[in-house]
Amino acid sequence: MSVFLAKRALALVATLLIASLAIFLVLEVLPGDPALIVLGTGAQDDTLAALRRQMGLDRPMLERYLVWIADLLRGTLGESYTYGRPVADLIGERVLVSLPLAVMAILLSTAIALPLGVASAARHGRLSDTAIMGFVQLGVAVPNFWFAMLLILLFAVNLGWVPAGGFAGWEEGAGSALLSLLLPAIALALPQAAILARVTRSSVLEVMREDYVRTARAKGLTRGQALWRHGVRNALIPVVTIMGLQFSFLLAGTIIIENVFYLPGLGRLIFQAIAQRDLVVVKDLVVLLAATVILVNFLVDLSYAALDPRLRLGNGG
Amino acid sequence: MTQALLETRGLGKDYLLPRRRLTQPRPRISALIDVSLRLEPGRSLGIVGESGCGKSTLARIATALDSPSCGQLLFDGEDLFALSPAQLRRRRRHFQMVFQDPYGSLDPHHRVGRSIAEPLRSLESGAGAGEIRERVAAVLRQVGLKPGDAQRYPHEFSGGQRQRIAIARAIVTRPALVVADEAVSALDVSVQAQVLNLFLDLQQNHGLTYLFISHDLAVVRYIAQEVAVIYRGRVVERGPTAAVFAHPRHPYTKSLLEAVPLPDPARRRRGRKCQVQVLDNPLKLPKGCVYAARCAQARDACRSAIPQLLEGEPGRAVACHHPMT
Amino acid sequence: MAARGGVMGLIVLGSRSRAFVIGGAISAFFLAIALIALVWTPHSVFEMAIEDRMQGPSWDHLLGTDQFGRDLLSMLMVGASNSIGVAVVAVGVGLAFGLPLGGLAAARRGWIDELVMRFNDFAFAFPALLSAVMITAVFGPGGVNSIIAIGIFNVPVFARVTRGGALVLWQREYVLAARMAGRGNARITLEHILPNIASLLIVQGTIQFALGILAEAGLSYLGLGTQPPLPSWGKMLAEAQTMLYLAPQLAILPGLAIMLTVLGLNLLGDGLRDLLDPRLRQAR
Amino acid sequence: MALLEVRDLRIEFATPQGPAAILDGVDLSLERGRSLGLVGESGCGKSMTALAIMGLLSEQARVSGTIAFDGEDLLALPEPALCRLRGRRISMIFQEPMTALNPVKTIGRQVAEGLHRHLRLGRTEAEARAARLLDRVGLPGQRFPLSLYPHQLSGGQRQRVMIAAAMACGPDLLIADEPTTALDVTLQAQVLDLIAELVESEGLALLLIAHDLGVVAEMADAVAVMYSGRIVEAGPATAVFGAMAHPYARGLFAAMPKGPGDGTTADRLATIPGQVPDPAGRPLGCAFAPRCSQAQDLCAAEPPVESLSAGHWVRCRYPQRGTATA
Repeated sequence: MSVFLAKRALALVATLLIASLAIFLVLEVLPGDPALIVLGTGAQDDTLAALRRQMGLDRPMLERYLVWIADLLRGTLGESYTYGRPVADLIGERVLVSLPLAVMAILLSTAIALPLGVASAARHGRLSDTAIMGFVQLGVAVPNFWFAMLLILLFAVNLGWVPAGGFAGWEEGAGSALLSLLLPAIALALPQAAILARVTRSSVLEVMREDYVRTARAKGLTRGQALWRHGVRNALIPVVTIMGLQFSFLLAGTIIIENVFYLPGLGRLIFQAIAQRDLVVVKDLVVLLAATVILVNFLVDLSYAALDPRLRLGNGG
Repeated sequence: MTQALLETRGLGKDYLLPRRRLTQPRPRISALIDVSLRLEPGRSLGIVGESGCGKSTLARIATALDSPSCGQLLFDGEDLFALSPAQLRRRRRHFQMVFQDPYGSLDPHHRVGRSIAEPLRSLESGAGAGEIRERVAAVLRQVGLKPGDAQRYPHEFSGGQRQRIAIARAIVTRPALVVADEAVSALDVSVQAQVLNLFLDLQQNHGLTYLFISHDLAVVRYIAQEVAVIYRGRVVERGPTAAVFAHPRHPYTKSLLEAVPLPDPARRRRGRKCQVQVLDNPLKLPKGCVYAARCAQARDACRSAIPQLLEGEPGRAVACHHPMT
Repeated sequence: MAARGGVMGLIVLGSRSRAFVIGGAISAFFLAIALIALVWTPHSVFEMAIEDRMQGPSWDHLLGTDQFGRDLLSMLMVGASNSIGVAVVAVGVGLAFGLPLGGLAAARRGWIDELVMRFNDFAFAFPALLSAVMITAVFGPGGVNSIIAIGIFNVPVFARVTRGGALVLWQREYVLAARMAGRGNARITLEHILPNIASLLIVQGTIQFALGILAEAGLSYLGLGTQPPLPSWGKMLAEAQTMLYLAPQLAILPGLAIMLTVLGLNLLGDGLRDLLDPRLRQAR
Repeated sequence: MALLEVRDLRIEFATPQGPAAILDGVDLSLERGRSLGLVGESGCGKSMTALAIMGLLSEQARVSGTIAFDGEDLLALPEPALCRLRGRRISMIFQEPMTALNPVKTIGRQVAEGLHRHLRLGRTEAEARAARLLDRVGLPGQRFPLSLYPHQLSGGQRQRVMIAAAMACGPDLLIADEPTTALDVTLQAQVLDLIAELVESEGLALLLIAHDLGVVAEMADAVAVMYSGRIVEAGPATAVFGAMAHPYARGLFAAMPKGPGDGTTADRLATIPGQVPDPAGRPLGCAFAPRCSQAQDLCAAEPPVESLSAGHWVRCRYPQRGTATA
């Protein structure tokens, strides 16, 4: 266990470093003069010089990178040029929208996908299996922002049950806040659920063909018992892998979905920062999102050890 | 003594395993320890032992697919691992290999003719297209297939036929030595008999030399004039097959032979005491004899000193402090 | 089998899989439309006619017009060639870099393998949208940039699939036999590994193709992809959203086009997987 | 009455070439406390026979005939009743000890599973029994605690765990499908000894399926030789091995390498020409006729069952006499 953990932890640190370096290179080195990008070519020389000083561009590159990393570790991020506020404050506000949205979407997609996938595998080849898989095929193919628009069209425009977009804030009460996050969460969750259901089904089918399931049946377990007691836990391993991968898609999805619903979350912040060429915000936000994805995948790796004793205990005699 | 076609001198192979704990060094597992064998031209040497004893590692080293950690491999008096890669490649046509799995040893996307011709094309650069075709046809006939079979794909053949094709590929460069690693283990008895007969025919007609590796003692006894018994990477006994099988001198050889079930209902298993499983720690070689932990005859000396492989009678050797007589 | 009988063999075999037939037909349909759009559309997509805006279907405009009076059918056709073009190039980029990386990692193992795998981990942290965000932040939005962003995302996917498939094959005895025949790593990869993982790559290719179309639509929707006045499906949806109360019908067709194309490609991939799966095409 | 009585068991699968009869009328009978060895080469249908008795064939299989276990026709029993029988009165062990155990469950739980299911034992009691069972199969508790996972054991040890799990509820019939094929020869001997000892001390009936005539000869009271979906010869082990009558059984025996086959003495192994027919295209009459050196025109008709001595019969028109030799 300790070796497995140490290896993964080392890989985690390495990946984080490479990712931050890549972001730094793309956003600070590749453009040549980031200040020029922020202000545009029409800017005056003294304004440019002032901004360069403020962004620390007059110092050597390596120093800038190290200072940035050190600041990130301390939690003090840069200052937004357009908002004139610390990026940390901006993120702090926006995460209150994006995080609940992501959590709702994950819970929703898992709650839909796992039972659907297992049920479909248990009824392999029958009509209900085919029907479920048909829905899944559609779900995988639907672009989430179009699905979001259809939801708006139906529930906001035609039925008027929920607002078409916007977010009143948590101060207005958790109920209305959650309500305005409901459609976005559904729009995010559906394609994810479809993919997850598909993986669950094929994973369960695969496990059901294993010898040890036949052994369980030979001990007198019914099909259902063999499936639940011996199939599901083994089948979960690939499912958890996909859930980890999906997390990065989920983050990407929030960028689009928050724009569809005009939600003041991180996704919308990054989008606006690009439109305003606010490189400081973009840099900090991208590194934060990438780090989250890397961290989640690290946790997924750890969860294998919980699911699979072969990783936890190493080989015996 | 005639010049040996294949000779190993003090061959050893260690593998490093992934570490278990951060503070420990990577565990080392010895697949082969001090293996010295010789094989004269036109003869067959059988290697027997249980799975994991190192016999497949020996096959890979004997065919220079893998390099040893120490020791020498002499082919026709020449140390193969002292050669440059290009020189080694030129020697390859003289020794070839037949693998275990008749379904895995042929590329499913290549026609049989192409698979058989691969060593020819690669190792005998002088051979033209016409010559290659003729030699593939000839070698197919030698293994009991039709020249037209060269145009077909592996999946069109049965397991036994595929093994014939694998043999054809191994002999197409007219090698002196063929290494067969469990070459008949995956076959049913009746098919296995056909393939074993083919091995014998080819040896008679072409003077082939075999290094025949198998877990099946009956097969080795049938095909090999000489045999070496390997236990946990060490040769514990070697000698002429008939003599070793008739009068095993190492307790391990004896227990192997006794374990083989025979088609004779008179040998019923009744009232035999069920043995407690003996554990070998694969990572920790014992200080003394490798077999001491499982040996009924083991005494103190066996646990402290490693028995050397000593030649008692000519051609027979046993590594045991208390060999059986 | 399929891999050897070429296209004709595949078609004959294909009749055994319903998913393959349906998916192939849908994919072929959209591909044909994309190709036609390269040379001909009913109307020019740049031609605006305010007096004709938001019309229903007519003989002149089979699918009606948008809020600027542009012909919807023509825009959808150009959108198809745009989407498919981006996805093809992105898959190409992924294959061009991912295949050699994965093949090398499997053939050499050791530190090269470790390096490729670390690179993969790192690249997975940047889904197409995030890398597109970075690229557009620096270079500005545009079609080429979105291709690069989606392509970068495809590299680790193909590297992983290639490596995984190749690692299994390197353990096969026919590869050992090729080494016995004195073949080097490069030759073995070309002659024995690649033909045997081709089916894996084809299946993954159709999946990435579909994902590419979805990603391109998303980027265009955000305004980070294809730039106006060139129409694209994502862009059309973004414009339709502003008119959702007035003309909801504008939001239907581009979305359907995306969904059908992706559905077709996914079905095609599933069908191919069934047909090429060695467990299902038992030789005897 | 025999404990197990199989009559005219047929199993068909639909294939693109039409229905293929994997089993084409199999008859078996096994008394309480006796052992029967079912021997044949791969694809002859011996494993299918075992799975049919267990009721674990895939849903696509069409099964007919009768499988009477203790007087009850298993083929007529509903699934819940079969579940109560499996693991309780009929147990089975499989060929691959590496895959037949669940890698994410401890060996203790896997041995105790049947005790929970059938005997409704509580956790502590079931664990105590599991420990005793493991001790019984040669895995003493000090070195093999219940908390081990299968990957921490060797192949032979895993097969012992499988046997312990199969013995858990004290079954009447143990079906062992190639239980030692995946094991080395010394381990094979140990596991066979273990099975033989358990069969004797518990008085259970053993249906042993093997491809190795040697294993069957050393383990079974009675032998049945299968070829292409049918039993071609059966009888007491001593009678069958003493005077094999079916040309296929003789061919199988002769093909076993038994002595040195020195190239110089040209002591070639006898072989059976040709290949096993595909179940979908099996010839009419005797399925072995196309490969049989004794075959004559009449073999194209259904071969008669001929009784040779007490309990020893052969399905052949021209049975061989005398002892079989290589």
